[in-house]
Amino acid sequence: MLKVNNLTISFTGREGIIRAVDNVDFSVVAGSTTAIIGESGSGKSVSCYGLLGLIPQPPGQIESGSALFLANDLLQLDKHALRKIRGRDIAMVFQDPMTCLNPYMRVGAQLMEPLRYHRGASRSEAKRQALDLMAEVGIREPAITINYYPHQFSGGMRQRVMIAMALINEPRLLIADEPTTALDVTVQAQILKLLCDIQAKRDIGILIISHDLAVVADIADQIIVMQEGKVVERGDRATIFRRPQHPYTRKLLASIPKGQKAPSPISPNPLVSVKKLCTWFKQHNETVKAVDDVSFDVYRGEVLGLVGESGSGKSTLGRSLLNLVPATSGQILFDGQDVIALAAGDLKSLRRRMQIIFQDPFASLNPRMTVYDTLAEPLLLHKLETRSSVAERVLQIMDEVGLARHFVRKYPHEFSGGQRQRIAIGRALATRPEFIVADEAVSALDVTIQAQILELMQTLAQEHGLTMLFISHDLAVIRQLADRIVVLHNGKIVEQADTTTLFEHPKRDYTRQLLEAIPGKSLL
Amino acid sequence: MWRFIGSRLLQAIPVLLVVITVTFFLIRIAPGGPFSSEKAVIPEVKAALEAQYRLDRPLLKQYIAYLGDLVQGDLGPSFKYPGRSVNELIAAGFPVTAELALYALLVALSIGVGAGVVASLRPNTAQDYIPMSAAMVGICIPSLLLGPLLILIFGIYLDWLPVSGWGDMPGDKILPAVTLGAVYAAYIARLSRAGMLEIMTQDYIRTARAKGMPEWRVVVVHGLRGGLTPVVAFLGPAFAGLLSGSFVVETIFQVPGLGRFYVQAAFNRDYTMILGATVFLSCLIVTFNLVSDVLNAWMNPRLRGRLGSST
Amino acid sequence: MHFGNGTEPQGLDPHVVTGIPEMHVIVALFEGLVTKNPYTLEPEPGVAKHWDISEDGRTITFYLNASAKWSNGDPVTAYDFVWSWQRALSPKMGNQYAYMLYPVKNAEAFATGEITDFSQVGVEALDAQTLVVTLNAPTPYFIQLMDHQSTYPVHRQTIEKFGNAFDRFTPWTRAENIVSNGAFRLSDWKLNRRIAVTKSDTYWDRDNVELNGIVFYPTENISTEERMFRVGQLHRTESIPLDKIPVYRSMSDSPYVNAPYLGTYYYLFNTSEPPLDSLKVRQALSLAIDRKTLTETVLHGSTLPAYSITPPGTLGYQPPKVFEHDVQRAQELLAQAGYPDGKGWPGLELVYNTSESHLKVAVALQQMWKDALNIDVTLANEEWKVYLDTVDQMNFQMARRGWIGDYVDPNNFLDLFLCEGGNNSTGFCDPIYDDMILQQAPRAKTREERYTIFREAETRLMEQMPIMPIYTYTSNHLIQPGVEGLPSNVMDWINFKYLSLNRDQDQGIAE
Amino acid sequence: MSTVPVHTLADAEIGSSLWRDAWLRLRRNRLALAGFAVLALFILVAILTPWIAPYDYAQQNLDLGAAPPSADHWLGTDIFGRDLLTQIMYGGRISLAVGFIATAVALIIGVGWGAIAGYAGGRADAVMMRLVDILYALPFMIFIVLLMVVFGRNLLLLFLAIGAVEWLTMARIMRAQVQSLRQQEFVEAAVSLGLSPLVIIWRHVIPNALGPIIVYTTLTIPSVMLLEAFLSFLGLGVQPPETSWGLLISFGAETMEEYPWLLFFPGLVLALTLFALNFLGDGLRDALDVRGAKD
Repeated sequence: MLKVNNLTISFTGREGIIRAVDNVDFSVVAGSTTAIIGESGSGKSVSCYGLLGLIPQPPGQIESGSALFLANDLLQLDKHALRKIRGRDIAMVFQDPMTCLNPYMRVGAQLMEPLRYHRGASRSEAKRQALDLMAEVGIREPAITINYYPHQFSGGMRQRVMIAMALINEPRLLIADEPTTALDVTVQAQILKLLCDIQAKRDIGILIISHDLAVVADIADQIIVMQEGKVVERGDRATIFRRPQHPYTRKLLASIPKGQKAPSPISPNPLVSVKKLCTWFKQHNETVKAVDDVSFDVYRGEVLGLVGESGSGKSTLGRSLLNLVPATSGQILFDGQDVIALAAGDLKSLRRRMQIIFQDPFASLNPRMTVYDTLAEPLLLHKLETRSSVAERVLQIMDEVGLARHFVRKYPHEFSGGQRQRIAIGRALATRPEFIVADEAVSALDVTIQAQILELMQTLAQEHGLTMLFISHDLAVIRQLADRIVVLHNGKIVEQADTTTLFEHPKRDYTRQLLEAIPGKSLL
Repeated sequence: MWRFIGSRLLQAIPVLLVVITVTFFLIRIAPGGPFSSEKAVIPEVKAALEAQYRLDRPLLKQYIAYLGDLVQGDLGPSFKYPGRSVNELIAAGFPVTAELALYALLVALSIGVGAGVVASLRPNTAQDYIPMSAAMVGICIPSLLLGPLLILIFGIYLDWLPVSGWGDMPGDKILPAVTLGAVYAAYIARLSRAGMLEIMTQDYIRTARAKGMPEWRVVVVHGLRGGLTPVVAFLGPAFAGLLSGSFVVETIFQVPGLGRFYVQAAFNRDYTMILGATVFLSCLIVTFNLVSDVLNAWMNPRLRGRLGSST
Repeated sequence: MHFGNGTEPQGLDPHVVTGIPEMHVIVALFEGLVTKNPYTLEPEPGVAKHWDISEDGRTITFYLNASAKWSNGDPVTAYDFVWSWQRALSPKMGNQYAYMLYPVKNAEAFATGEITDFSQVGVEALDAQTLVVTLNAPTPYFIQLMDHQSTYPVHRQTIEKFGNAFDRFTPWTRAENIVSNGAFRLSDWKLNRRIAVTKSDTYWDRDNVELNGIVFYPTENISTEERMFRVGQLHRTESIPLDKIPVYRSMSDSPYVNAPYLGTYYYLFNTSEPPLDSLKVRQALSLAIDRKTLTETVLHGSTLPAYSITPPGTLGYQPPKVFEHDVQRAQELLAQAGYPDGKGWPGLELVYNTSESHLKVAVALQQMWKDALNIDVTLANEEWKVYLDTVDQMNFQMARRGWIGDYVDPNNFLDLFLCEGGNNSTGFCDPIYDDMILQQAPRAKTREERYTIFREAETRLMEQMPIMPIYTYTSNHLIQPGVEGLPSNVMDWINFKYLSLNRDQDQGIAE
Repeated sequence: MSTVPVHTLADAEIGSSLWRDAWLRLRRNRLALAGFAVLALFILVAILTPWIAPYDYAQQNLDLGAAPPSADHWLGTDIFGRDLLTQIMYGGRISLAVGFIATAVALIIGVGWGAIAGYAGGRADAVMMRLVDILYALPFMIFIVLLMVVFGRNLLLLFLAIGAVEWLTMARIMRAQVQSLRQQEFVEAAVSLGLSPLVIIWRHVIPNALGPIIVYTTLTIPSVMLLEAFLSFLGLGVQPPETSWGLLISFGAETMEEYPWLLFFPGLVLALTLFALNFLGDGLRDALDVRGAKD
């Protein structure tokens, strides 16, 4: 149905011409799924956008290639003809359903728009179809929700809207670009299932793009692995997973989080003790109980995993522990001192001993400070180094977190996501803290990078004898790292057990659901 | 929503009270009184005048009396125009100024949004530079200069439009509106350009394109709404600014608006009129900032529910 | 007739308002006992058909025109005048022009509250058509005052209907309320926009009124008014930016009309403080400036050089000229005062209120002093009310000032500088001068004798130089061709009765 | 609140890097450099004016009057026969000083006030911003007249008066910026490091909020120059024979039909300043935006 040959796309930037896509071939057969796998920057998205004329030209430039779709070469079509195909015969689903839906338009209008525009459907006709389709993709009460704005939906529902919107013109080919990356694991599983169902029902071709082999393990027929703009390996699912040829493919497979941390001896005395903690917010004149009556201990030297889906209050809990978000009631004892009741001066000295690593390594670094500034700031603040000795210490930290020393004068934006997270880790470690809260510290990263960062954190935790609260929505990741796990749901603790027990004998339904949703179980 | 509006209005009360108090005493300290004139005033006459306007009482008593009247909506008699109350002067001037400001705002919006959007579509090309340079000049060319220039060109040399007046001759409202709107057109152009530039890189614009929407629809239906949010936020302060800043244009074009009354009052030390106009304009500014915030929230569905919690 | 009228009138109550724009409208709406011929400025009958002056000059009897009517049809009577004058003089009114009636016996005492019984004031209605006025002393210019707005009659019933008769702020002058007795009646008054008057059908001399109506436009901005005139929105304006004068003057069939005006522009010297306490310094300053160059270049000939406080030709009065432009003499005087070639000059500040022409004069003079005397004079402009305060409290060294005559008589200028003069503001006080003005001049038998005393007094004044006259005002008008009956006169007095529009030449100004 | 002295952090090595990098980037931006060159030239001329001006600025030639540009007077003369070029040169001394100093006053107060209000939030924010509202509402003219009466007239007062008005908008812009920055994780990270609020504002918030402030500043400077003319009419500001660009333009506007050069040349100089400032401001904003430098 779609056959792409010799596709080469380049971008003209300040550093000269960069070949983002280099001589790439792939095809999609009706009724089957082709997956393109690669890290960010591997050119996987660009090659798909290029087909549909969605890359800005300039700086982009399609140098060569052909893309036959239903007897038309997409690359030869003029803008107008291409636009007719977009949204009618080829539809797209994007990564982040929050930013990809127009926040200013009701979802109904957005759904109906392609139908009205491409097929000239009447308003009532379009609305009827939209309602049907919303029901089909599993949106409850479409008659009401059709008048909602995107922000009124949860992430998963939004992605269903996106899929409905893509399907509304009954396209022949659906391109899904990282359709589940921004979603919780349980939702991810549902969306993947939805895509499978639709394909079975409508017999359409799906081209799915992802950085995570585990995600596509259950649905892809054909897999294409891309690295630095080139296709390094291709083959059917079984071949790729069973007999990977290329080292890069093997690396991708190896990166899928699996295995479990070897149990380590745990000291009996807690470093952090949380007692009846409540953190409530006022919103819309209602009280949101983000953290509701939570009690647990973190023992010295252990890694405590905190798992929960978005909205479970896990991030608020992490921030409350460091007094970044004021707690409403309860006690947080850090080494015997109550963090909530401390005076500002004492708090400052305590802050040296407890640090946090955030999810988004871009947002958590001051964009206008170099690595040097970022790392030196805590050292000088807490008078751990003098101004003459600080430079040497900064370089040492960079060594520790695996950053080349010559990066010292660079700004965050000049680094990749993984490197940025290394800076953030370096900053957190600079004060030689005893306790670290890692809030979804690897969730924004590609799987390969995620694996590296997890390894780094594990190593550092051991070297420095750190106590860590590791927050994640991804049980597979937590299993790799944590000694014990706390499951949080709607601000309350659902279950709390050591890792082995939790995975093998989950007590609660909710925990079981989470375990079910771990992708790529077939691989394990 | 209503609670939000209510709390904002409640917050405005102390602001207004301070404004009134400070203004009241400020103008009394300022040199020159309402009755000083080039020909020396005989002391007896001056005393008689001051008695009629309660100026002979202690300042504090005057202040309390003023507040008392104010609560009843009475802004007092004008010093400069005997026989006219300040309420009456404001009632005469404000509709004109409001009309002028409204037209100016329309001019500013149509020129500003047009230029800003056009410029944003092809950034860093002539299509961007030319309207934006014009906007920059627009920001800095004072009405004092633009007004007479427009009059000379359109009123005198071309003889297309009247050189002054308001509602007396057809077309006499065009030049004042354009002159007053020009500065704001320039600001709006810059705001809408920046807003559109940001919005047009959003993911949902890509979605719209992926849906095969024609470019005009992408810009107008999907882009404009979000791209103009900063403009909407600016509208309240802008309208308030237009109302209180229309004096120069009103003078140049002989428009019988509130701005002229206000500035004349300041020059004449027409105490009650200065106070009355200040109070009135403050109320308007509070109102328009509020309207602008509500409008902004209304434009942005994500904010609609949140009005209750923000201040 | 479309009339450019400067600022918005404060009001239209003849006993309250003071400004020239107000006067223009009031003159169209009301009429006093006497009016003036705009060509000769000689008194002409107004409400009074004729009048007698007694032998001793202290009693004047006015005989009123029986056909003089208010705009509601009521006759204008002598009783109206008595009541109106009581109102004009009443302290509660705060009438700043009450002093116009001070020549009347006991008027001043009543106005200052010394007496409260108005019947003691020297005005009395013998019957509806006869008004007898008793004066303190013979006052030759008294008849002239009878066309001043503060002597105008107002309609008692109307005023009392809309409020307290002696309040300043009764709304009786609104278009829908007003009753007036002049050639026109108020038909429309939109604040800051226009005041329209239409020909009155009750006015006694209505057959001689040519205009159907007049529209007065208030405009603060002189450039705006000039532009309105240029595109034909106005028939007449007094607003001409200085630099436009040469342009208009050079036009063929020029609308520009320029004539002497009863006003003098001068600088006040604060004689109570150094360095201006020194007569020689004052003289040096005055002699050093070249008034002729100033008026011809900077002011484009719109004014005339002045060497005295009284404008020349005030009903035949010729002021003395005791000095002239003499740089050498000025330098000598300055050297004698202790500042040879400006050495040791302590500096001097000139205060003026913000205005384009004041600024230009000041800048030009500043440089003249620098060139001629090598002394620095700094300028300080002040906002109008601040300036008034400064001058009133004599909180200055040198200040700009102008005086426009209220009536055509040297007395109106010379009594400024009496020791107790409210507008003296110089610290100048000369008992002999006071005696000449207050005692000798009023007793003079003839006009010539009186003028001689004035001339002596003025010579005395200019020799002591508490002020430095700079120029004599002229009236500057732009008048569209086709407007007739608008002659120039030293009072810039308009009598709307005489006005007419020549339809042929009037190029289509929309009515 | 424990305050870390800023200087311990503003280590020459560390603190300078953003600014040094910005300067390096600025040097590569031609338009910005051109703007900078024009401003530098104007400032240089302004400083040297007493020595290089072709005429004495006060020297009149009343007989010459207003004359169009000629070989003797390159830009013509005003109605007093004074050389316009000289007037513009001397006017620049005043206007540039007023423009830059008054704007700097506004900048310091406005940025500080807005940043503190926005960062503190809650009640402090409400009170501080209501104060701004109040100052917005007061009759400006009366305020100026009073200032003059109380303090007399001098140039310093002029800077203060203008600064006192212009900082209000600066504060509002800054506050809006800070409010959105305050939510950012890197600010939270700074809190978790134990930095005091003032240091966080100074090191983490203000550098990231400078973009709109710089743009607004470049627009404020020319309008301040024009505002100076208005204040001069009220009596605060320069007195003749001294002059400023704002005054020259105001007077020029009065006679634009008769003596167009009296408006054209001062207007041209102001427009040049405006464009130079704008290019420099945009360049500075881009230079400080380290992120934009790469793509």
